[in-house]
Amino acid sequence: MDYFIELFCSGLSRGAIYALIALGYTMVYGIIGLINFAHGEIYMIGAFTSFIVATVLSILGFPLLAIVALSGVAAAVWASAYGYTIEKIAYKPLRHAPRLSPLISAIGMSIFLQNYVLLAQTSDFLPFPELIPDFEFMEPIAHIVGSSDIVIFITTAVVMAVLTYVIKFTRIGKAMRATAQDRTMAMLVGINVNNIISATFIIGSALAAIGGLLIASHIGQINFYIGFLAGIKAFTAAVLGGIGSIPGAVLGSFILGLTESFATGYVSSDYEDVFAFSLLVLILLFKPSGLLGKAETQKV
Amino acid sequence: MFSLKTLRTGVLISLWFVFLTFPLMVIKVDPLERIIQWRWKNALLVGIGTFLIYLVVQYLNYRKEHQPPAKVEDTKDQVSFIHKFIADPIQRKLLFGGLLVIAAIFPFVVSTYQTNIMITALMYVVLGLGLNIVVGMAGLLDLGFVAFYAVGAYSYALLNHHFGLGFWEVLPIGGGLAAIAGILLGFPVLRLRGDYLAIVTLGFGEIIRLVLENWSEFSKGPSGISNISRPGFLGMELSLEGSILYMYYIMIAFMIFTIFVVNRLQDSRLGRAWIALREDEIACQAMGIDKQKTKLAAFSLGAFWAGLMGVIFAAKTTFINPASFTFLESAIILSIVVLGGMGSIVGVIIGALVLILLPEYLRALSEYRMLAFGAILVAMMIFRPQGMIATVRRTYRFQKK
Amino acid sequence: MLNLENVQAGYGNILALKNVSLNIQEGEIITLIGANGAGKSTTLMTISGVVTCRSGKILFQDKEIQKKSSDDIVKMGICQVPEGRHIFPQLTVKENLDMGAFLRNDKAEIKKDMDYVFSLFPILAERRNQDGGTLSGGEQQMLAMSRALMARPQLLLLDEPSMGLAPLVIKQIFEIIKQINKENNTTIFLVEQNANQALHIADRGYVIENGEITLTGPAKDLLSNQEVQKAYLGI
Amino acid sequence: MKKKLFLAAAAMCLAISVPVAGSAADTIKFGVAGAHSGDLASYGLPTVNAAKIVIEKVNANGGINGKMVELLVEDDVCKPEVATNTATKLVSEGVNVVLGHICSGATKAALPIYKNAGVLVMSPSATNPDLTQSGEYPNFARTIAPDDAQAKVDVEFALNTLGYTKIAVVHDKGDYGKGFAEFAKKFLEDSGKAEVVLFEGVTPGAVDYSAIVQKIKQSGAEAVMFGGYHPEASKIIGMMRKKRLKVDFISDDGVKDNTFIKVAGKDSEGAYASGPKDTTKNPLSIQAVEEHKKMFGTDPGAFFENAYSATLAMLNAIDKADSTDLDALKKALQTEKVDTPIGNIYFDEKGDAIGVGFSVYQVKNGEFVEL
Repeated sequence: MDYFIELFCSGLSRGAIYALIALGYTMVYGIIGLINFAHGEIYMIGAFTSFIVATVLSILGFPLLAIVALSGVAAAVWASAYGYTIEKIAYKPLRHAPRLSPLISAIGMSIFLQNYVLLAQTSDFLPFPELIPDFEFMEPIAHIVGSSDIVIFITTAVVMAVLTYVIKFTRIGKAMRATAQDRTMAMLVGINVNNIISATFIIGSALAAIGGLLIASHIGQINFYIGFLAGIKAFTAAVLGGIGSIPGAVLGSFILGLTESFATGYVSSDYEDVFAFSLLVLILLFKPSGLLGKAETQKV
Repeated sequence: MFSLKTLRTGVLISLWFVFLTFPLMVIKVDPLERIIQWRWKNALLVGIGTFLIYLVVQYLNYRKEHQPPAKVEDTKDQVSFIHKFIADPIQRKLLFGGLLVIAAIFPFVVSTYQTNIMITALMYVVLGLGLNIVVGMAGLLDLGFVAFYAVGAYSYALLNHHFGLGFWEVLPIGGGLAAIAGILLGFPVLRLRGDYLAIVTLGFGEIIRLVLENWSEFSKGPSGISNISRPGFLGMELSLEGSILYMYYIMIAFMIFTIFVVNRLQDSRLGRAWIALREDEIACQAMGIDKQKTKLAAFSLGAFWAGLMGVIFAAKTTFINPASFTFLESAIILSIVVLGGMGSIVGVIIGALVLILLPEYLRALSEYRMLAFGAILVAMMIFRPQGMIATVRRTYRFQKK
Repeated sequence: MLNLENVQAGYGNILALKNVSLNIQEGEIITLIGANGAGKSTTLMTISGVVTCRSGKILFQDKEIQKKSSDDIVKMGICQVPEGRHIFPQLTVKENLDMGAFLRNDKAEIKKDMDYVFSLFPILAERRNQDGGTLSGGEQQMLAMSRALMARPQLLLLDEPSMGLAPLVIKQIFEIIKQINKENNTTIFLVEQNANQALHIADRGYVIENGEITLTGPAKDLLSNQEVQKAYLGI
Repeated sequence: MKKKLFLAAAAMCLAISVPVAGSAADTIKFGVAGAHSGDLASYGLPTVNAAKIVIEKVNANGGINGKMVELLVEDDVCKPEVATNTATKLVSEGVNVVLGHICSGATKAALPIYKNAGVLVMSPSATNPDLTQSGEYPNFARTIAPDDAQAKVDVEFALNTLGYTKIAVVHDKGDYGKGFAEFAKKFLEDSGKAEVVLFEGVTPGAVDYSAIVQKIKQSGAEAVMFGGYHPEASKIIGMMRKKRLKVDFISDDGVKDNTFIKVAGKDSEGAYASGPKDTTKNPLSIQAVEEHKKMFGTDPGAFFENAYSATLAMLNAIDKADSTDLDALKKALQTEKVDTPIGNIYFDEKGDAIGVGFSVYQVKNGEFVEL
């Protein structure tokens, strides 16, 4: 039973990690219908920025709390700036292009950003400063759940609650939903669609950056390539839950995380990804738009 | 040409990029030695570089806008130069004849290295044409095409390793197995549309690779299979140069065969069914097209070509391991199809030659080549989203008597 | 109030509006009639700034608007109910109406306007918490018009409000168009294939063919024009 | 028209091929191949640096037998299919000897091409046993010991010195890591002294390893033997410490890298890793590291010393044989001992370096200490 709980907890923490990245995917997909392959790279850039800022601050002798706050803000600011710029350069000119063109552009952008960070910084793995210290009160259960797991989990929960509130009740959230559902009509009621799309990229990127900071601190290292696998997994999770749906992305992430964890624990970690992808295929077989996705209604 | 306002925007944009790249380009830290390196020169370079790129883009836009206003009336007849050129039967024969001669003597004029990379490029031409059936014609976005390539490659490697079967014997087997894999994948995913299909095919590609990686008893795992025989010529063993030459001609023949088949397919009942399916599934079903069979046919035919190329790939490198069949490979093949121009045969050929030869010739840039590759993909899509050679829709003209 | 001067616009290589000039005075109901694909909807989309105007001028209250973005145009008081309604399917009726008032900040006034449209279309009040996508065609049309009214437009562009609706509903809709025009002094630019109905409520009309205005005049004259009768009224 | 087109094409082809044919053989062409871009670049780039340092020094001293050494650097991204192109390119350019490739897979794919051209290849890092033991690649040598030798050292250490009876073997599913792990498992089982309680691969680059750590704990292993590279090793060991799992960690040469200690920090304390015998006190090694710091301003990366030594060994062989002929070079490699940062080495007939052995290290106070 202990073993089950341990695996369950690692599944949850893995799921929470995926969720932070998957939210950005799902928001961008929801609004412009694009699989933003560069999203994993935004996450990586967020992690790298927080690494640089945190290290500089710690060398300059700032206290831990200030380091965490400042590096988090810096990561979010710069990742958002990258997200905003990427949208303007690589996707905006392609809004009326054939459907696959933005996808290729996104793949190109992803390759470009990886190599940009490789050249601007280093190909080596770098130790990420430990921004989440071990909490004293966690010690009795530290063998099951670590402090960083808890922090990641709480962050994901808070982020999801705030995001749901924003999307449901605020002006910008309503504008986002309207733009996602009918872009032309959104323009006709006076929504500046370009600004809304930019805002979506900015919010999604900021979330990815926060994710980058937490995850890098959790596993203690970064390099320029960490975005790739994390991106693909988060994307899988987003599709699993029904891409375009925010609760769906979170649900999909937890299901994916738990599946991987239990597959590792009870079968073999050799095939953890095989399990993850098979689960995806299986779920889509029965629910072709994902768990919480809205079925595409077809007009005949 | 450049107004003051353009210049001011240019300065602002370059300042934005200086800000954007600031942490990554300027600061470099060593967390253990606790050293901070400030590379201010990079900020300057980014600023100037962005400004120059901005001016170039503005200049290009300016030229585009100030061209004599496009003859709007007859733009429908505006077809790319290549298509116009091919349309004339004599010119077409001349062109194809010329290309064939160039292809035939190519290996004698250039070094073995050039021939070798040309073989790779030709393989990607065929792969691109195969994927074009699935993506371009039938409109099914497949992000795991490389799985079928892997099936072909491992068929040859394993059959050769265990049973000593030769290249020509395995070629049809490899293609067949890949086609079967295509059908197996096709069945469950027929109901899915668009991006859901894309992610499932991506997953399928990863599953195949992971199984090959982990099931060591079957596939020798990550260490791969080495010493795969090169194709023999009438039972003779060839030297390395000879065999590269031989491979080259096999690939030329293959490419011609593929072009021929794909071309015929396009005009066949099946080809039209695919195109119709791509445009409107429901209308298609209403017209009595069997959606299932048509989609499966697209998957299996595309996979068949990937399987054949897989066999050739294994024979060419003589060593394969699962690392050659990653998602990036699928992405590159897809890029070939889209970059060249979806559904266009000429486009796919040019796309493959550009995308495969480009990184090879960019070797001079060494570590910057993947950076350049990514940038070129983005730039190509921005400036020519329909691909280098857009498909020409068949047009029928109403003749007034 | 609104002047189009030699407007050209189109999609890609196709020029849908070759040369369109027309003008609308304040308080009028103007109708634009024409066959399928003549360029009616493109005219409206160009006014709204969704389709770019390639040459010519569009003047609204003597200000050039052809270069402005669509949200700025809405801000100036031009609102459109596009063809096919374009309800936000996953927003509730109330949220759809809120979207109509997207650019406004005066909460009390918005509330008043909402009550006003509910009085125009009582059925919407009943369904206020239902998703827009679940409404019937007629209800969607009502919702679309109400949504446009929520912006308090000076000029309301209506694109085929009668399309696909039952005759009784059509009648009701046209009544309300007249009512809106009278009660709020809202200028209305009505695009219709149902030329008969449209010309009956309009003050003046334009006929568009192949992207060019071919005929114009008071609605009554057009109704009695033989060409119009033959081509659009089925007489 | 046709003729013109053809002539133009022919001229173009010639233009491409001319520089290749045109370069005369008055320099020694020293090829360096490996991953210089992509996710494995950190294993390939130090080799390029090593070659640059040595060759600059040699050329400054007047070259070898009056000939200057020319460096040809080519990227293979560690992919077999690219490696064949890389190899063909180097051969076309008339390369005399090649330092590389980095990954065993790419090396295997490239070797037949070099073999055909009679080019000597020496890898600083390709450890797959087949490369030398199969006898299929007579033109291959390496300055690193093969996986099986390494696994043997680790297993013996775990059994005899540490006396463990329950060991979990974990790998990174990669060519190198899984190869090592399979040998380790085989030796452990053959010894009859210990039980392999777990044999599994982890996914490199995964965001979290807590599930596998829980599984290790569940298996009751006293030690984890890990085959793979340092990024995964530091993640696993970090996660083990986070989950308060106190079992020993034994690993391979891919982990015996200072980056491991840097990245894993205090978690790495007490971990064991096998690596080439300690040469850090070797003056040549100290000198090599100093040279790297001077030229590039940073500490050298993975396989730097092996690459440095391989460069020295090959250049020495060319010098002694006064030729770049494969047979002469092989003979020189087998007979002429050479002083390198990894010791005074020569090569056996199969191409493995003699004098390169493994010892086990432990991290003590942030440094690898030979045991």
